[in-house]
Amino acid sequence: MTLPQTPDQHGKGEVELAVSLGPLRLRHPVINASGTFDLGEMEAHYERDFVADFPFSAYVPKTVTLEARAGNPPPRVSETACGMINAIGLANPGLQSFLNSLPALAKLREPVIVSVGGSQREDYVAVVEALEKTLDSATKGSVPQVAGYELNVSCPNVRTGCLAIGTDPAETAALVSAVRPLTARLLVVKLTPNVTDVVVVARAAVDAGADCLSLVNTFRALVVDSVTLKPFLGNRTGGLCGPAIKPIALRLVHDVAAALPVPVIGMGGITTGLDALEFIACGATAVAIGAANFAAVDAGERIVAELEAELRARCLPSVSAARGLALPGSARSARDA
Amino acid sequence: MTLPQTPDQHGKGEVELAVSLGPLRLRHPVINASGTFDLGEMEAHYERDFVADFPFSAYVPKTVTLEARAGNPPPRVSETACGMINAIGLANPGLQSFLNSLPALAKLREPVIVSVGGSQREDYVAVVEALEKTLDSATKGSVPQVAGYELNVSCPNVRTGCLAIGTDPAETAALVSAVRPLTARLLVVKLTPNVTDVVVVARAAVDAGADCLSLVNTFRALVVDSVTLKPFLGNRTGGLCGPAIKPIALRLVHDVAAALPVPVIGMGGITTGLDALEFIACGATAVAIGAANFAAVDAGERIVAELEAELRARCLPSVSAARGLALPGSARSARDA
Amino acid sequence: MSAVPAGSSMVQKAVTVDCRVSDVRRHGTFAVVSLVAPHLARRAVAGQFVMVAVPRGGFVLRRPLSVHAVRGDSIALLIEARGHGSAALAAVDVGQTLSLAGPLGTGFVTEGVQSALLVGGGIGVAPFQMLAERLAAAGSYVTAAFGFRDHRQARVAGAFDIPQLWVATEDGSLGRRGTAVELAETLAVQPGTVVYACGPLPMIGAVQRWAQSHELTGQASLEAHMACGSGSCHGCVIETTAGYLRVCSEGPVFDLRMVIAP
Amino acid sequence: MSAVPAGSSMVQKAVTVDCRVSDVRRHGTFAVVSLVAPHLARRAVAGQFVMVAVPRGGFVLRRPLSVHAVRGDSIALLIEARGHGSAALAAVDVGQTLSLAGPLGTGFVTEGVQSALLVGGGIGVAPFQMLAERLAAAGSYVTAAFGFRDHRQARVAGAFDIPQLWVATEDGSLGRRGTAVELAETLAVQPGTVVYACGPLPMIGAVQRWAQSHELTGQASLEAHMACGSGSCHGCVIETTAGYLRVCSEGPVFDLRMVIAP
Ligand SMILES: Cc1cc2nc3c(=O)[nH]c(=O)nc-3n(C[C@H](O)[C@H](O)[C@H](O)COP(=O)(O)OP(=O)(O)OC[C@H]3O[C@@H](n4cnc5c(N)ncnc54)[C@H](O)[C@@H]3O)c2cc1C
Ligand SMILES: Cc1cc2nc3c(=O)[nH]c(=O)nc-3n(C[C@H](O)[C@H](O)[C@H](O)COP(=O)(O)OP(=O)(O)OC[C@H]3O[C@@H](n4cnc5c(N)ncnc54)[C@H](O)[C@@H]3O)c2cc1C
Ligand SMILES: Cc1cc2nc3c(=O)[nH]c(=O)nc-3n(C[C@H](O)[C@H](O)[C@H](O)COP(=O)(O)O)c2cc1C
Ligand SMILES: Cc1cc2nc3c(=O)[nH]c(=O)nc-3n(C[C@H](O)[C@H](O)[C@H](O)COP(=O)(O)O)c2cc1C
Ligand code: FES
Ligand code: FES
Repeated sequence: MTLPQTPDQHGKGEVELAVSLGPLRLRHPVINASGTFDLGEMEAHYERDFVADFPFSAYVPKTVTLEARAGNPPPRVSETACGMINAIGLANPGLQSFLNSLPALAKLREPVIVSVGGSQREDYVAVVEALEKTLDSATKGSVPQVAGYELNVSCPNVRTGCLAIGTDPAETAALVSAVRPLTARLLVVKLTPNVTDVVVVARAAVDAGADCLSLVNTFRALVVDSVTLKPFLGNRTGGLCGPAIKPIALRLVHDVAAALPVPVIGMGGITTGLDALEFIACGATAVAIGAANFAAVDAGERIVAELEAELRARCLPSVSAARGLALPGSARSARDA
Repeated sequence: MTLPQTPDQHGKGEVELAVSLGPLRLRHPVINASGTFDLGEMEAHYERDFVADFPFSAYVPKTVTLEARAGNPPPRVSETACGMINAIGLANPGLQSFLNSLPALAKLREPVIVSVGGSQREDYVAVVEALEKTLDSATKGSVPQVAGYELNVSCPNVRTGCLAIGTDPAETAALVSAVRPLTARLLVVKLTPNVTDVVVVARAAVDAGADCLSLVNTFRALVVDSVTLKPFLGNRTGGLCGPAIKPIALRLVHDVAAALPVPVIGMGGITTGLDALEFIACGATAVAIGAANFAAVDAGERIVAELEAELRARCLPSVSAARGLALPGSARSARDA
Repeated sequence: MSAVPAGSSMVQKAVTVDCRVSDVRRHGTFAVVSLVAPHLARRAVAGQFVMVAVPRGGFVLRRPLSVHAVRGDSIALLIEARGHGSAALAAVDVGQTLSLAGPLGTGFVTEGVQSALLVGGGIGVAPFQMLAERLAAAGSYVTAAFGFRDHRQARVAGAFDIPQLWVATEDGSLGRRGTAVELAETLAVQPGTVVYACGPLPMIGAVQRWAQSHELTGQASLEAHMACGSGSCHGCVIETTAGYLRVCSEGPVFDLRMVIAP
Repeated sequence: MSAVPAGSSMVQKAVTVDCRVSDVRRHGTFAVVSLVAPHLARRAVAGQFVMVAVPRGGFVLRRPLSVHAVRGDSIALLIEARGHGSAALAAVDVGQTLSLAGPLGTGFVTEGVQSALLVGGGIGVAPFQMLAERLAAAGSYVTAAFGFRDHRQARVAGAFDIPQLWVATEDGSLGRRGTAVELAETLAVQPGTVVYACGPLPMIGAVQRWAQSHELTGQASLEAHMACGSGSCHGCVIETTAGYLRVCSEGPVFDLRMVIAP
């Protein structure tokens, strides 16, 4: 891990952190992963003004479903070796409550990417339609800048839909085809790692009109209660995330970025700027921070600062210069920079 | 994790550790995972007499292929968060050399399960045929007790065959059908976790005549070289194992054991007796120790001792009494014991 | 989700601070860890908790720990080594630094309480030192009934300085034989006494039934596995009469009647 | 695999032992860690290594470290904090215990060497203290040429006690400017001198070319990532003229001519 320590040779000049997710310009590549950073709650609990001083370059709220969902029975989370497992079950107050909360986000300077979930195609369609209608009719400044949607077809913790869609290329394509005509905004599809070949599903999504892919969602997993020897989580199984899964997530991002021409949002176990850089080297345009937000409320800005330092230490002038260095076609190496 | 500390109530009486893998009786449920414990090398390097004092209840040598394989270019291993990645590429001296090495194992009191790999069906067939012939014609005591075969259709580190077989239920069935008539010995199929639905492949193997299933092999993964930002391993990708993957492996073992009537050998990140017990609760009849052998040469016997202590602490009289407690049908809990 | 804040509403917002361990006292498997944390000492309400980073590799989540006591610029945590994380936390030494986020959660309501009965089991007793002091300072008459498994676990009582503190053990190896609730039963309880309960869910259930039969109101502090500790993840819910509520933000202190216990 | 043992064949078999840290000396980013390990002290041959468990959570593999020196019942390890694992190892304190497995691997051949030249770069110099002593004890005349990046890295030379020790730095900030090989070039080397090389692969390549041009034979100790450290896993191979060979068991010491270096 030792880089040449010659501070005189680098450290000079600006490092360009801005990236483009299709038409969407982000001031840096680090966004939050859905379900792991609730802006309203962070504002309510912490002294810091997270709206005025938002650490991420885009805000992805918790997945919204048409109806309110109470979620799965507890326990819902547990720690594992270098990871954590959750079975929240898409607990959320539902579409109407989300629409009501939009004005509270109006002051946010960063774009919002709305994560949408559901048990069936029609649910996703209903949520996107309702949002489009609300946004179109809203007076300027009364709602945040909603830049796009992330279709969550990969939550392993709900019994119907979601993962059943995301593991099936045809279902995924049908969903994207249904949503695509409803909006001109950025359409992201969030992929599951629980498949034999992620590229098949990714390609189906892109062919059906997705602008961007995000991955990975969590890995279906199980924790045994050490006292009773029964499944520990109320939902029996849950989804594994955190540093434990990073090597698998990197491989999946690498495979998708190598195969498809759309921008990729990479995630899975990122806790440092170097982790973020690794995803970028594997072809990610942006990266998302999930479980690391639980370990530290300032994870976002720390990772951005570290990423900048890592680029600087390698004499890489921009995030783009690092992008894809680990992909099959790339002859370049960070050593040449 | 706190169990009632009332040493007076338990700790008495014998705990039955023996288990049956079909016709094969094992003195305890802990075996080694292929490729992680080479008996000849352990004997050569360590003072201890591993043949006379073998820690596992069965010996699974490194996967044998028809021809010798040099393996993948280095680097081949790297550590990850609570895990490790390898891309050995089934480096092994080939069938003939394996046959020559059999007499050296003759003194081993424990049964041997020969792990067989290959790029195509015919390779597996040739290896099993040759072994059957050699074993049938060997004079008693001149070879070890070969109790069965483990068909490795799940190595992610070879370009052809193997994983391509194991991710395809039809290919898996065809392979098992081809090997089944050749031997009366225990036929184990080692499954890959890199599939959308492991039960589909598992069922194909069982329907085609497999006696037993073992899982998991490693997860396809990638490590980025932090200096060059290129893939670190010589083979670009490798297979992730170790504690990091344990929750996913438990879920897969749980799913297979719940769906199919054959015994399962569970593995993936086991480093303690409690880990082993968790796999048994998820339906495993035996468990295999992989990467933990690297952390400590005495991992095997420590895990057996810990497993016994964990059973005792829960007043469970035998391994069988713990088996399947976490499966859907099981109403019992270790608390009732 | 219709959030029904049942405990004292959050007065002060949380911060993340690195705090120096200034003192460690061990009582059996428990450790009282004092930390220099002026900010938290000023802000915390009894019953609130801090999310503490485990000072060892391999851990990804912080652990919620109640504020056990406030002493000038310092706060004390009372930690029982239960699993790997708490074992690492209970093993810290003077001079080390821990990262704390807090204060978080609702606290106990202590205003206008004439007589208070604190019923705790096992590590559940942790917040009661601070609670007893705050209640006493507000003029309440405070009695505490602590229940433990055995004399070994009961050693944690040594970490407390509450004048009217009674102890029971299930095996009778120290104090009265029985549970915390059975112990409470033996105490003369004035009408209007407010019951404060903290411990495993079955114990809370027993307190709930006992309080109801004596027509006493009460507050219960609950435990749950947490990820964020601040309302983001919905990981820490428990079942209440108002549906699933988050222990970290709608709790940990709930109206005793809301709790659904086995 | 046709194993061609190139270094001294393993004389004694390995054991796993818990060893107490009896002394730690720090030289810049390097630490010399002494451990009470009578068994290893008796058995180890210069050039052999031990597999050391990282004394912190989250690590699954041991780290290979050369035996730097033997002093009575103790052995010393010279550790550079490079990645997370070595950083944790270099941070140990006196009184802590480390788990060591060893001695492992082939050692350097020291018999019948009249004159020896030790060429090392960076942390590659670690085994040379023990080697120099064993050579000297066997009657060899020993010269050492160490190359470092800069004066900071060169501080590790302070951990050595070799009479004829020359140091170069690439930036000239300490000793001669240049590489270890360029430094060796300036030394008067007798015919028949045996070259011992240890360091990064490109440096080994340079030593190889230089030795060849001077018609000197030599031995090189190589590095590789290891999992088992004892031949089981085939994880640590390097490319040699005899194909892939395992650094842990066919090495780490190889005939200098066998190494295929860039
Ligand atoms: C609001 C609040 C305040 C708290 N205050 C205190 C306090 O002041 N002092 C204190 O010592 N503790 C307190 N706790 C509890 C404390 O946070 C946990 O006990 C601590 O996190 C234990 O974590 P661990 O890492 O040691 O154990 P883990 O390994 O995480 O397990 C801890 C406990 O969790 C349960 N658990 C986790 N995983 C499993 C599993 N697979 N099977 C079965 N059980 C499992 C078990 O009960 C186990 O004992 C509090 C908790 C909450 C919610
Ligand atoms: C036979 C032998 C003897 C040795 N003797 C010594 C000794 O005496 N003293 C000593 O200090 N060291 C010695 N080493 C090296 C030592 O084992 C390693 O430097 C040490 O394991 C570093 O591990 P780490 O955990 O700090 O770093 P890791 O985090 O494992 O990385 C260590 C090094 O590995 C490489 N690396 C690992 N992963 C990556 C990645 N993703 N990208 C890029 N590079 C990577 C880099 O070179 C990095 O500096 C020896 C090695 C061998 C094989
Ligand atoms: C508690 C929790 C809740 C989550 N909720 C959602 C969600 O609502 N929608 C979604 O798309 N992903 C959800 N995820 C998955 C994360 O967005 C992310 O894909 C995953 O955690 C991997 O990233 P990480 O390893 O950085 O956590 C959730 C993850 C966690 C831990
Ligand atoms: C270095 C290494 C080599 C392996 N070689 C083989 C092999 O030859 N055949 C095989 O079936 N599995 C092989 N495996 C996989 C293991 O047998 C096991 O399935 C996997 O490591 C998961 O278990 P663990 O987490 O306990 O290591 C290998 C694993 C490692 C780490
Ligand atoms: S712990 Fe995240 S909501 Fe309570
Ligand atoms: S490290 Fe396993 S063979 Fe060398």
